[in-house]
Amino acid sequence: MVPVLDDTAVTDARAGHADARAGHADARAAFFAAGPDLRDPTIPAVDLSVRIGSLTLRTPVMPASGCFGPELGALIPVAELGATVTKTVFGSARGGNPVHRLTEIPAGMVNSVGIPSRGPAGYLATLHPRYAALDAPTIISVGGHRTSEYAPVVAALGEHGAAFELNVSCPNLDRDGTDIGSDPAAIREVVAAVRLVTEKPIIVKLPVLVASIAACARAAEEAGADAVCVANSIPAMPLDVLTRRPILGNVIGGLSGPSIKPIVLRLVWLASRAVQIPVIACGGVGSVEDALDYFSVGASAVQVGTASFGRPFAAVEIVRGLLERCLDAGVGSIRELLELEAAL
Amino acid sequence: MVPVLDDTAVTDARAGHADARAGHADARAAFFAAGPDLRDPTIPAVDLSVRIGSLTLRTPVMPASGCFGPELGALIPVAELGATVTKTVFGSARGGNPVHRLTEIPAGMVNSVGIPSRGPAGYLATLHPRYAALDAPTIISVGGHRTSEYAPVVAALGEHGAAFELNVSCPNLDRDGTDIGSDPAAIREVVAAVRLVTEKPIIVKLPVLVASIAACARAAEEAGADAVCVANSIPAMPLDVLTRRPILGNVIGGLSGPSIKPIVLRLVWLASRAVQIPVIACGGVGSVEDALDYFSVGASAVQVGTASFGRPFAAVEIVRGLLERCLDAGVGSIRELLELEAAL
Amino acid sequence: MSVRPPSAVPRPQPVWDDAEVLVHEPVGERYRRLVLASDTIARTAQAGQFLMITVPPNGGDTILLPRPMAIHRRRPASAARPATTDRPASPGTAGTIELIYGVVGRGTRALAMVTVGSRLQVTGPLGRGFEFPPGTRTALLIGRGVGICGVMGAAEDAAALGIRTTMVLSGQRPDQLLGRSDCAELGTRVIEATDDDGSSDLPTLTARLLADFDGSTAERTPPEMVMVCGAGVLARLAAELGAHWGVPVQASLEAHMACGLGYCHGCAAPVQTDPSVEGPLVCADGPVFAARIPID
Amino acid sequence: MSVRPPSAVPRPQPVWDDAEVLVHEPVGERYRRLVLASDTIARTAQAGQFLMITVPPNGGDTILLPRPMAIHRRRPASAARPATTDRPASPGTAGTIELIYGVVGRGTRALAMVTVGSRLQVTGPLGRGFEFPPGTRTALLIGRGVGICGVMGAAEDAAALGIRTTMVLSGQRPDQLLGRSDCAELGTRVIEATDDDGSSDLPTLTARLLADFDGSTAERTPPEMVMVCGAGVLARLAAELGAHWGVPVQASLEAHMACGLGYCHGCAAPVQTDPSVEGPLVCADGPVFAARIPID
Ligand SMILES: Cc1cc2nc3c(=O)[nH]c(=O)nc-3n(C[C@H](O)[C@H](O)[C@H](O)COP(=O)(O)OP(=O)(O)OC[C@H]3O[C@@H](n4cnc5c(N)ncnc54)[C@H](O)[C@@H]3O)c2cc1C
Ligand SMILES: Cc1cc2nc3c(=O)[nH]c(=O)nc-3n(C[C@H](O)[C@H](O)[C@H](O)COP(=O)(O)OP(=O)(O)OC[C@H]3O[C@@H](n4cnc5c(N)ncnc54)[C@H](O)[C@@H]3O)c2cc1C
Ligand SMILES: Cc1cc2nc3c(=O)[nH]c(=O)nc-3n(C[C@H](O)[C@H](O)[C@H](O)COP(=O)(O)O)c2cc1C
Ligand SMILES: Cc1cc2nc3c(=O)[nH]c(=O)nc-3n(C[C@H](O)[C@H](O)[C@H](O)COP(=O)(O)O)c2cc1C
Ligand code: FES
Ligand code: FES
Repeated sequence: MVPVLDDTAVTDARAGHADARAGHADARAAFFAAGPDLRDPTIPAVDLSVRIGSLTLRTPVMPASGCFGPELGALIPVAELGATVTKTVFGSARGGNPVHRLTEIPAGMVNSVGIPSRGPAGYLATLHPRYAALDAPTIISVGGHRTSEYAPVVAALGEHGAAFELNVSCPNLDRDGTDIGSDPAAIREVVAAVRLVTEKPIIVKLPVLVASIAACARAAEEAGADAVCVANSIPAMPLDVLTRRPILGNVIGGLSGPSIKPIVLRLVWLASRAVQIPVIACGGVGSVEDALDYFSVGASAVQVGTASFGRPFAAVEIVRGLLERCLDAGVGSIRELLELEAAL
Repeated sequence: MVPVLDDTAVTDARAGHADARAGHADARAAFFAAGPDLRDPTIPAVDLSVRIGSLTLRTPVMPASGCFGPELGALIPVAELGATVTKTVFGSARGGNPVHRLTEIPAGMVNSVGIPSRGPAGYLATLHPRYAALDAPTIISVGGHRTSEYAPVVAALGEHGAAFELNVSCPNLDRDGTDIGSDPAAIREVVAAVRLVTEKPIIVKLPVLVASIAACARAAEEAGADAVCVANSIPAMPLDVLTRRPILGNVIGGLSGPSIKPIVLRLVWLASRAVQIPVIACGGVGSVEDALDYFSVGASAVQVGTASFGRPFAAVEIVRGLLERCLDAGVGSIRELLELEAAL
Repeated sequence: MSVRPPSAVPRPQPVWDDAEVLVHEPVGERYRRLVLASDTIARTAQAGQFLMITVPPNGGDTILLPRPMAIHRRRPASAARPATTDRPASPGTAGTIELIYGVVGRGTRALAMVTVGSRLQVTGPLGRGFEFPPGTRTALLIGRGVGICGVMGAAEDAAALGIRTTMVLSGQRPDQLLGRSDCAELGTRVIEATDDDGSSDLPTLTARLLADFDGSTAERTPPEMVMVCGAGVLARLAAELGAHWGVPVQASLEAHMACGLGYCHGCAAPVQTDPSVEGPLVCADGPVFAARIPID
Repeated sequence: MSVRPPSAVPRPQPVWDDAEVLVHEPVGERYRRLVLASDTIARTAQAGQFLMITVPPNGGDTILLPRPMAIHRRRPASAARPATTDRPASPGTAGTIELIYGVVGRGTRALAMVTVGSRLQVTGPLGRGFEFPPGTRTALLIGRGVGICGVMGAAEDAAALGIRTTMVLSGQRPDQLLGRSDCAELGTRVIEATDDDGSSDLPTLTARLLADFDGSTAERTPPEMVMVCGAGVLARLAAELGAHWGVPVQASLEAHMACGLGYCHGCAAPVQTDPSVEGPLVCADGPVFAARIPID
């Protein structure tokens, strides 16, 4: 081939040192290109897949609800994730909470977005097609303020999505406003009703502030859930350091990020011992080490929330890190990797 | 007076620059000397006192249970505190948990001391006299693993101590091992039984992992408690970053320190709105700002736990800071100070 | 305040990039200038768009959320810059973007520690920026403090499009005003308004601008467009002037943000009328909105 | 391992102090030396006692729990030092304590940032240290790594009391051995035992010490006391030698600590026999215990 002095090269020569970079693609493009082809037969067999009921996920890493949008499809190779998870969809339209809706505090963030929603019809009309266009199964998160509100939403979403995640960290307006998910009986009602309207996998996402996570996880399992997700953000009340007034318009928001990890680790450990169905860990996962910590206490998959805001590629990095660890150790699965580690 | 060239001066002159310090008292002694005399009539009337049932505390700052010992009497001016609080006393002797019993993680510590106890008789024989010798009322913390176990301990402690703090963050062995304090009915039983055996103030110290802190606080109030303390440490499971094994001998421990403050702030706010009795805040208090944050959401007093280990004088510094703030603002109480702040 | 009707100009696809820090220096006492090498963003960013900057850990302190920052100046490397641009590229700055920020809290304090030669992760260009309707000939731009960075891109576009602009630079003291040299470079007329001499005072400034533009010479016809960055007093000023002159007003807003892309719903603007309908998202529907009513 | 019977010597009252950092420098590749001005502690500390050091924040990273550290050397300023002490005070070091520590985790990493001239908050002297029963004439001291700091105070006391001591300095490599110059200053005979040449290997070292002390000359009679710092292999060695020679063994242990004063119960030693009785507290009943059985 004859080298051609193209336009870019001319510009480079003219415009000084910074232009040396102009020819390079952005780091995002390089990240896309660096991804492993999980179907490449020359890669030794590492099986990262995980089953959630009838659904098999390619990899055990997915975003946390509310911390992902189809917008990310252009920024990260979504195909490397096990699934995408939507923001929670409610039965009726909701506007969400007043400003401020989020803030950062040391080792965590607190959000009181309040789950704005356009209802199932709005979701199907505007958001779902964009999720469906991504190369990963869509787990649709569903919420409600009465145990009776979940099944109609799932029914309305009908054949769309690959699985449903029931966000039961919502105040139960039929009772005293405590979370539906803090009451095993309410969890049972929700799951049993949803089970009647769908054969797709049901994941129940439990809250942190419960008397017994084991009892809540067992209630979900007994009522027919295919997995539990442990856990949601922890209700908290950040104050402005100067004015001492609540920062959030809603006064209270959910604390997420690194500072909740030791708390959620215990919950995942307890839940894993209480049920046979897979436990999906969610709370402060930002690195492959965090993921392995959760796998080591019994999780089958992890969700990445807060970490994605600062590092949109965090979840993909975790997938790649898991793969690399397995390849380096010469093992075929995360279980084997952990057994090897434990034997050291 | 004729100046006398004493021994110290001779030594100073001989032994080089470091000796210039030898004549100085240690910082502890200076701290003692710097304390305000709260009874000094020339100090404008600032009333920091707080009533817990029939007991009036000089100041609204006290240590958290397990984070104070009579050993501190020589290190800090205990007289400036509102009270001392003992480590929890159980009905029977307990050895506590295996090593490691504590570790530090970012923005918090996790302990699984497991509350070793020599029972009420052991407490009265060895520890209580040393508490009684301190110039502050002793609040005796009492624990149990059945709702029936608290009243006998309080009865056995009889006339000793100025008040009782009921630590209900203990697994209920009569039920499924969830905390007594996560069940309003169990709280009611405990408090009602203790009420029968003492007329001294009863403080109920509630756990964090409850479905409704308001319901728990109300249960305590209705059963006759004089105050609630919100809250205890949050169960967590720290893993060793290298080995991924649990750090604590007991696997699970209680997370305390700065990282739990936004979580406990919300609980104190909710509890303060739910009950008329005073709410004592406990969780991540280490500075006068932390204390004022809690006062601003409704607390009447604060307890200082984790912060005292690194800064044994933290609680006393908070008392002095509160006094100074009031004096600077020319107000007579913390309530007035906060009103002034809020008006800005 | 409302979302403007869709524009004919498509929005650039945001990317994230590990951009080299070329310049990082104080600007006066209160601000810092950051020049980053990112031709992709310099080339595609539209006036008034912003970045999300991932702040590196400051010692042991990890900053989780990226911080939104306006793109103060775009200096694309290649000829692929807007066809109308004919200003000379200063050597060594081509392929770069410039930001100016104030150190206000944990995140910006940590950002201030970043050293020249290191790399900063940025995502952008983001949001919907300022747009001049085709045929616009004159515009009034208004900025205060770091808000001046929010409208400087509009001054750049105006210069490239041959639109005559006046920029109100507002701040506490004259020595704290940003953007003087940028306006000089871009040929933007400047009106300074500061707190210390009362010239930024709302009635005073309004009267001055009205007198300035409602004069009788051709030079002094009212602007065909008002663009402002920031809520509060200046946005009210812009809205009042726009109403007085009967010209459209575009206002850039701020909000606490997590994703900057439109999916976290952290940044909804506080203009909900119906509690079941969310306000527009500052990051995706804005940060620039059509301002019809004064905003507080 | 057990708590020794009460001693006739009363324990000093601990204080906390804001001690000026006089020296803070690397010692070899792995350790750092810290000399603090605190005459109160230098004057009162007993051999084998320790301090709790409050570690200042490292950038944005706050260290909550103080870190326990042995007092490697005590250099009181005034004549109020133990009457038997007649070694000369090196000028400029009087009224000081010296610590040596390894950087292992968050706390010691932050400690390593402390600058000379700043002040460190320390609480001490704490715990029950090494004690020579009256009339002791000879002792064998054993330390490994920073554990050498745990027994150096006993070497100081021995020098002051005229007790003849031999100290085993153990470590991975000869260039990592601490305490050589201290032993030279104190007139303590040194036996080096390192991993690289196998001389720290348990059977090898045991044989060497037995040969060394069980020789026939008067110089070589068995020591009347064995003192060791650290659990594990060396404590086992000390216990075996003590049993062989029929002399008492004192061993200094470590534990995770919060208060260092005896009230938080974080540091109970893992020697519970009865589940209803707590093991002794390393901070208050120890760190030095009577070792009767080998400890793992
Ligand atoms: C579209 C847009 C463009 C911006 N452009 C600039 C600019 O060019 N120069 C500049 O100096 N500043 C700009 N800001 C404001 C800048 O983002 C904040 O000053 C910064 O986030 C403060 O972070 P902090 O950690 O230092 O402050 P902290 O108060 O400690 O932050 C706590 C939390 O609140 C958020 N927050 C606090 N103040 C603001 C604010 N004013 N706007 C948004 N979030 C806030 C932070 O992001 C963080 O999540 C812009 C904001 C937006 C939304
Ligand atoms: C009585 C006593 C005397 C000591 N003397 C010395 C000395 O002279 N020189 C020296 O280098 N080290 C000494 N140590 C050990 C020293 O305290 C630890 O190395 C230090 O606490 C580690 O802190 P980190 O934050 O760097 O490590 P990390 O592992 O990050 O600490 C996490 C937590 O575990 C605790 N921890 C970890 N390792 C130890 C340990 N070995 N002992 C006690 N707590 C630990 C820490 O205090 C902290 O609470 C002594 C320990 C004790 C109990
Ligand atoms: C901005 C934001 C929005 C969220 N929205 C939802 C939601 O709609 N539904 C839900 O179940 N959880 C929601 N969550 C909680 C997260 O899914 C996740 O459970 C929590 O953030 C803990 O994980 P992390 O520590 O990795 O962030 C949201 C969290 C954040 C930060
Ligand atoms: C070492 C340690 C021991 C504790 N022991 C007790 C106890 O015996 N009884 C109790 O009610 N709480 C105990 N606590 C909990 C504290 O009293 C307090 O509720 C908790 O630490 C939160 O406060 P903080 O963040 O200020 O530390 C203990 C905490 C620590 C750190
Ligand atoms: S910042 Fe996430 S939606 Fe705007
Ligand atoms: S460290 Fe607190 S009791 Fe020993």
